[in-house]
Amino acid sequence: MTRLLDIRNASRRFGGVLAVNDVTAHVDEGELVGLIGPNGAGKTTLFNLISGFTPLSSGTVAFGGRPLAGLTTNQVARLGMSRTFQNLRVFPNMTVFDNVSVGAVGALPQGALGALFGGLSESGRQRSADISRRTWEALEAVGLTQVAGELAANLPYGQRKYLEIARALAMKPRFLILDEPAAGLNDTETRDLAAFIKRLHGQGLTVMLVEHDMTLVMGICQRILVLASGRKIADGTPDAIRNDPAVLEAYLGVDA
Amino acid sequence: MTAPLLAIENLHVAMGPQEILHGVSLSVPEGSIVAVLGSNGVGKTTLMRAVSGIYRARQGSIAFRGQPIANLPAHRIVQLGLSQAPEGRQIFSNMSVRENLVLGGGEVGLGELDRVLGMFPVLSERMKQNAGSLSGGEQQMLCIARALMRRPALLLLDEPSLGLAPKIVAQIFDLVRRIRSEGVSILLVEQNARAALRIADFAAVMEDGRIALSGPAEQLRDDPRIAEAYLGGHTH
Amino acid sequence: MIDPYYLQQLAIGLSLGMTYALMAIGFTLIFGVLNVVNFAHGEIYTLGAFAGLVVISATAPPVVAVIFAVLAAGALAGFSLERLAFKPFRRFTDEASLKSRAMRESTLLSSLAVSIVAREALELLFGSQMRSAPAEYLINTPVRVGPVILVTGDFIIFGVAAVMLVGLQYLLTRTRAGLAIRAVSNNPLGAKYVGIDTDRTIILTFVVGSMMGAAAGILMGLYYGAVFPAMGFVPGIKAFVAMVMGGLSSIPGAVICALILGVSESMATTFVSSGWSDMVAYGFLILTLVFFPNGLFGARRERV
Amino acid sequence: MTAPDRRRGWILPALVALAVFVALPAALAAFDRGYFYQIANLALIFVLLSASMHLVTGVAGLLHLGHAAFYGVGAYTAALMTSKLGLGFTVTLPASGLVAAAVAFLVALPTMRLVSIYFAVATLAIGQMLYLVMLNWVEFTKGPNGVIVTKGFELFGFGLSGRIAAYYTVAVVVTLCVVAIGRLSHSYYGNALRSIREDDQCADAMGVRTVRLKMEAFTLSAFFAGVAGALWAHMTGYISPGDFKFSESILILAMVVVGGLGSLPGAVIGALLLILLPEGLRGLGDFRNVMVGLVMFLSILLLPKGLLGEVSALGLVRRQFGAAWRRTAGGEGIGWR
Amino acid sequence: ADTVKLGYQLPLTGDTAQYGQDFRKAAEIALDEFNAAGKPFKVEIVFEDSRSDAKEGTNIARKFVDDKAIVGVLGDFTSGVSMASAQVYKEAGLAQLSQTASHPDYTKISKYQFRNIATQAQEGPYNAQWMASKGYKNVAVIAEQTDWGQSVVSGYSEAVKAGGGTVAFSEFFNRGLKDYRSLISKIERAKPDAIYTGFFYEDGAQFLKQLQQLGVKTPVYSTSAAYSPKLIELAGDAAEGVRLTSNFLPTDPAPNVQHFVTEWKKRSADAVPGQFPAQAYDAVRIMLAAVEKAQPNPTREKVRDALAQTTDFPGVTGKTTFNAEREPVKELVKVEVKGGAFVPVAE
Ligand SMILES: Nc1ncnc2c1ncn2[C@@H]1O[C@H](COP(=O)(O)OP(=O)(O)OP(=O)(O)O)[C@@H](O)[C@H]1O
Ligand SMILES: Nc1ncnc2c1ncn2[C@@H]1O[C@H](COP(=O)(O)OP(=O)(O)OP(=O)(O)O)[C@@H](O)[C@H]1O
Ligand SMILES: [Mg+2]
Ligand SMILES: [Mg+2]
Repeated sequence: MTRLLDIRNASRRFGGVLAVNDVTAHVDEGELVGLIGPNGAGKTTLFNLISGFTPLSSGTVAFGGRPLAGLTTNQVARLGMSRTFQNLRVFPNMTVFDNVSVGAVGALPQGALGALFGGLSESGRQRSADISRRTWEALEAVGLTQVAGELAANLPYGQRKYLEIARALAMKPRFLILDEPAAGLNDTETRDLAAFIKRLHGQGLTVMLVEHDMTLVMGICQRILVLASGRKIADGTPDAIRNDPAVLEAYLGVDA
Repeated sequence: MTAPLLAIENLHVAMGPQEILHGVSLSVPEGSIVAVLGSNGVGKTTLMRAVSGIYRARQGSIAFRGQPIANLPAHRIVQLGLSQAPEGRQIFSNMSVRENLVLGGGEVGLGELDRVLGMFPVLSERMKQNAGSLSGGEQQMLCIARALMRRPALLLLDEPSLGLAPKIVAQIFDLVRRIRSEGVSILLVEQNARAALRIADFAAVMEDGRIALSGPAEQLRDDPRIAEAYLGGHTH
Repeated sequence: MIDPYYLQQLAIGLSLGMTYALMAIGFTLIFGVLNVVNFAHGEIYTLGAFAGLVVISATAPPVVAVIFAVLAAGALAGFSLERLAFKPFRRFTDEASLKSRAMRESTLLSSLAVSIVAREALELLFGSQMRSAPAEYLINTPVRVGPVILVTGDFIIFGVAAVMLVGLQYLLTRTRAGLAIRAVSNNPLGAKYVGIDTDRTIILTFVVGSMMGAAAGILMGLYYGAVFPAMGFVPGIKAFVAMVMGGLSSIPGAVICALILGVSESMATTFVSSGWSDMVAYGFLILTLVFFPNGLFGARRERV
Repeated sequence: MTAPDRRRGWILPALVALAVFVALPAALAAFDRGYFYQIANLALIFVLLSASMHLVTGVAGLLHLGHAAFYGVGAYTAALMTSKLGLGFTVTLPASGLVAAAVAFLVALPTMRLVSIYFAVATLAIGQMLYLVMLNWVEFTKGPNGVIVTKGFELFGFGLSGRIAAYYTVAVVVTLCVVAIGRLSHSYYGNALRSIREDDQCADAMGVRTVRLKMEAFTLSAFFAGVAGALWAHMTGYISPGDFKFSESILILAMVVVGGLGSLPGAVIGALLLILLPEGLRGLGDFRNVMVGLVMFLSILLLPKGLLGEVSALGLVRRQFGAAWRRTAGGEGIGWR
Repeated sequence: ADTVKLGYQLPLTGDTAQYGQDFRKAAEIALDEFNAAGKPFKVEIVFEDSRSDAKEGTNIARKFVDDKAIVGVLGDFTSGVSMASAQVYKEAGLAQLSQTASHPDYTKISKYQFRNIATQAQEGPYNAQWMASKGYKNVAVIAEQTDWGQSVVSGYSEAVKAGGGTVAFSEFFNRGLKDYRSLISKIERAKPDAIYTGFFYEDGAQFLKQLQQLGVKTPVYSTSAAYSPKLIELAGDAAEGVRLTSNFLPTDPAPNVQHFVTEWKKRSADAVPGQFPAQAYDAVRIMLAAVEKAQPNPTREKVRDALAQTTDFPGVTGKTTFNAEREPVKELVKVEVKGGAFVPVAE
């Protein structure tokens, strides 16, 4: 298996807080990895480091063998890494279709000239058609085709979650990062989501997710990383993690 | 028990042309925990906002301690002793944790500060930090803490466990019980139906802007319909 | 020993900067709460000057009375402005509106429209020519301080600006009302949940900010001895620039940047030419923003 | 799409084209009033200005407070090329756009990382600085003396001096530009710009090159403003810095907002309204500007999303201008072309 | 025809409305007199508001051109708008007489452009000579950054140099500048014998007041554009000693001047008219005279020709003659502010 994401000694400091402290971890191609840890452990910060939102204080992150230092967020994204956000960030005043198409056009940029004269050339038409096809495919994957024409602001919460995922999928990423995808969903909905993520993974997508819902994490992840106070305290299979005393102490609580 | 602390009768709420609540009736007896369950988008948050006076009722009444509050402005309702830890947290991200708590105290002041910090020790370490830089879970705690600063008679919690670590979720539910034991009644909206039903005295299930089912919590816990729809299918 | 000429130019620059600062203070206060550009602040300033002038020419009262009249006019103007141009747009609570850019910018245009109407009305009422107050009210008697010459107004403006600044800082950080203002500016919905009367807080902010604007107007009117309907335009732009350069939310930052603008203008006149002086001021602004994209004293963008 | 659909999709564009190129000129010719031609041309020029600002302010959501300066750069380019080099409209028209775009590109390099109000103030400063250059660089721009533009409209040396010819020149240029702006804003490219407006950080995470797109939008809008400047210069025959001051930027901004931020048809309507209204109200004498202010106020009060808001405008464009996509997927979905 | 129409484009609203409003008042005085004089025809003036905006100015110009009854046009106020409108009048062949347009190229646009303001080609040398006669050899000159200001500086500087003097300091400021103190300190550093200034009364008042604040005693000279009672009203005693040229003296006992001053006072709460209203008054009367000369059937071309023949027109600003370039030749007088009033000086 090839190593897709390689994090070495990554640290990030905010003023006095060491949000991520000397973390070394990796994700292999085709894995489904969970990242858990107490609130404030630095999970979101680690995602931000990986996806180029926040610069590293020290250490390195490499994606597909390529160091990410100095790359902007969108460059990282175009390498094939897409993400969702902990607090939902859809584009509220755009339609569902247009929301998702942003993911597609991010991966297959249409320039100003393409927009102006694309209709005149075969390749320009092809590109538009590709973007459109990707958009529809992503919408179909999450089952939002029926509401493609709605404003995103008018969608209920649950559909917005899927919309965010669809937007990320429209990029056809190699690596998908989900920050708390099940937050705010009830058990039934969470179960559907788990099945959905598993299906994506089954189609060959590498996934890393942060989640506090243990049934979901334990149920679908092949491997789990645990952060606490910025440090990695465990890395192993769900069974190993479930019984790791350090994890029990820091995160799961004794009665979990 | 006499008249309930909070009584909602036939509440209708609309956003623009679209009606979201179509006649909700619900009451919270003094000293109890009432849980409201329901899938996404059925109108739970809308109900909570209507109670807090953020949204206007189109029709129906809301009474708090027998006093109608449906047409009071939001700040008056808070002053009557009805606090909410809202969905989306709505903390003051550019202000310090301390200032957030001070604001929560309002005219009541800082009398509750020590007790609240006792419940959330993490916060006392971050008093000077900007609330916006807290992690998601820390923000959630701040949000609840802020609502408690006024020592409300009725606390409205909109998905308090959202985004919290399992250990903290357990703590939060413990805390909810403890808050109740200190004489605060609680109206709780929760996705974590199992945990909610465990601590609640009464529960109601919302479907599409209406109350579909309601009754004592233990009764609903055993209701197969609930198990099917919200507890992931397998009864415990 | 420094050439007194340069000291004089520096002093002039600082005094010019002070005049911008005077306006920037009220402007920043209002902007901070609503996060919209209030195009009508310049008209409040003008209105303050005219109110003072009308009172002076009607009854020639003592200065204190003039100040009270101006403050009252400013308060009234701020109140009406808020009701007319801002309040109506808070009636939309559905999410699509709350998050729509068009809705957010609508107050920009409504305040612009109100400012157009106000300015044109002032013009119809008073004509567009420049007016001056009687000499005994003017505050431009020369004062020699060492090698430089200033006027009494410079000291008065400095004093008033300092009082405003300190007073506002006190209000915003130490009082409940000030805390409420900051809370509303940070998160209006959150403010409702903690029992803040947001409507009243916003009005209060407008009233206080506009009183400061109106006071600035009459002070500047008496300082330059010139009151006319378009007088708010240039200081309005400069105050806006100073506010943004300072980082929007920081009133002391706006004051410091106003001083920087004033000094850079006077230095540009000294070393280049008067015609190009604004060029230097704007160049400074761009340079500042290139290195400090959130202004000199601005908060960083919120975390993702 | 089925055949009848496609046919219906052409009705509105055809009507608009008919109005601009047949009905209006016919009406103008029937009245034979130079005044009407003047107003029509002026309105068209401001339609272009407003549409070009729509690209930056409406679609990409960047408050632009210095647009008039690029209009001025275009006008000065045309005027100086005519008066100093003796070149004609055929050359000056594209040159004006290109020079304005080049200037915009240069000033955009350091400033396009800025967001929200910081961006707005940077554009204000840029606009003011360009204005000061026009005013104070007397040796080159003739400063406040302005420039007399000795040549009117022409095409490869053929004069287009009659009223109808001049009208058609302006109408053709403006229509082409507005169609181009329409293609830019109603395409996947436009969606990428819109995503910057909605949430630039999130757009960035989707692989959208936000800074570059902002530069492009800014530069392109300056190009179209420059073209509008050339039209104005050749139309009036004399330009001076006063034509391009801050208040013009605000006027253009007001057009975009009154019409509806994010809506191209709205920007067009806004421009027409704010050019025609003050002329129409001349009868009110000294009160007319108060009335203009009041109308602006009422329109935004009653229609805070603009006369033709983005959502309805996008629906309209999608239905009528062929860039439609099917609501229900099922088969092969169609997207922006 | 029994009614002849004239057009007058001028700023009645906006930042320069104070000038346009004065022009309209002056024009109405002239028109009322004319129509009351029992002529066989009446004249009507159509006033249109240009806001000092070139867009509106050209719109108005087209409108006037369309109105076939209009045989002559007055205005605009600023040169920019006058120049832009002139392109329209040139094409249509309609005579345009501006009371203030001072752009050097204005009358070069076509044979239809006339103006009734002393040009700086005349005023500059006149003042340079006056100052030289006082022994001021080393002078400073400042002017507003407008086309007019440009002509002030060039007209004057050339004359100074030709007369053997030196211009120690020369700079432009942006119109409406409020704070001149930096500029004043800078001028003083050049140690000129006197300062020549090109400004209107608003800027002038600010400049003079701040000159006084900084304790500067250098003599100040200015042009007729600053000649307005409002200069003294606004600047107070800071205006004392300022010397400037003019061609209108409200104190002039000549009956036509006194008649105008009385009429003006009647219509403006006893205020005394300044240079600009007087120029507007004369411009309208010159135009009316041309219309009368073009009777019985005045056409645009006839009115233009009649205007071009204007010789020694006896106006309140002295006699006006249009030369071949349609430029006025005016008689200038020297004035000094003394005891809060403009007093003619004979030197
Ligand atoms: N921009 C910032 N400035 C200051 N402190 C920050 C900043 N961003 C994060 N932190 C701090 O870093 C720590 C880690 O935050 P992070 O959001 O990564 O936690 P998390 O593991 O995602 O928690 P949660 O599960 O609650 O979302 C927190 O204590 C937070 O307060
Ligand atoms: N401000 C608003 N504007 C428009 N529609 C709204 C608004 N608030 C809520 N809605 C709509 O009302 C319905 C109910 O929303 P509400 O937030 O009350 O649901 P909820 O039960 O709290 O869901 P969740 O579990 O996702 O929090 C949803 O369809 C939502 O889209
Ligand atoms: Mg997190
Ligand atoms: Mg909810």
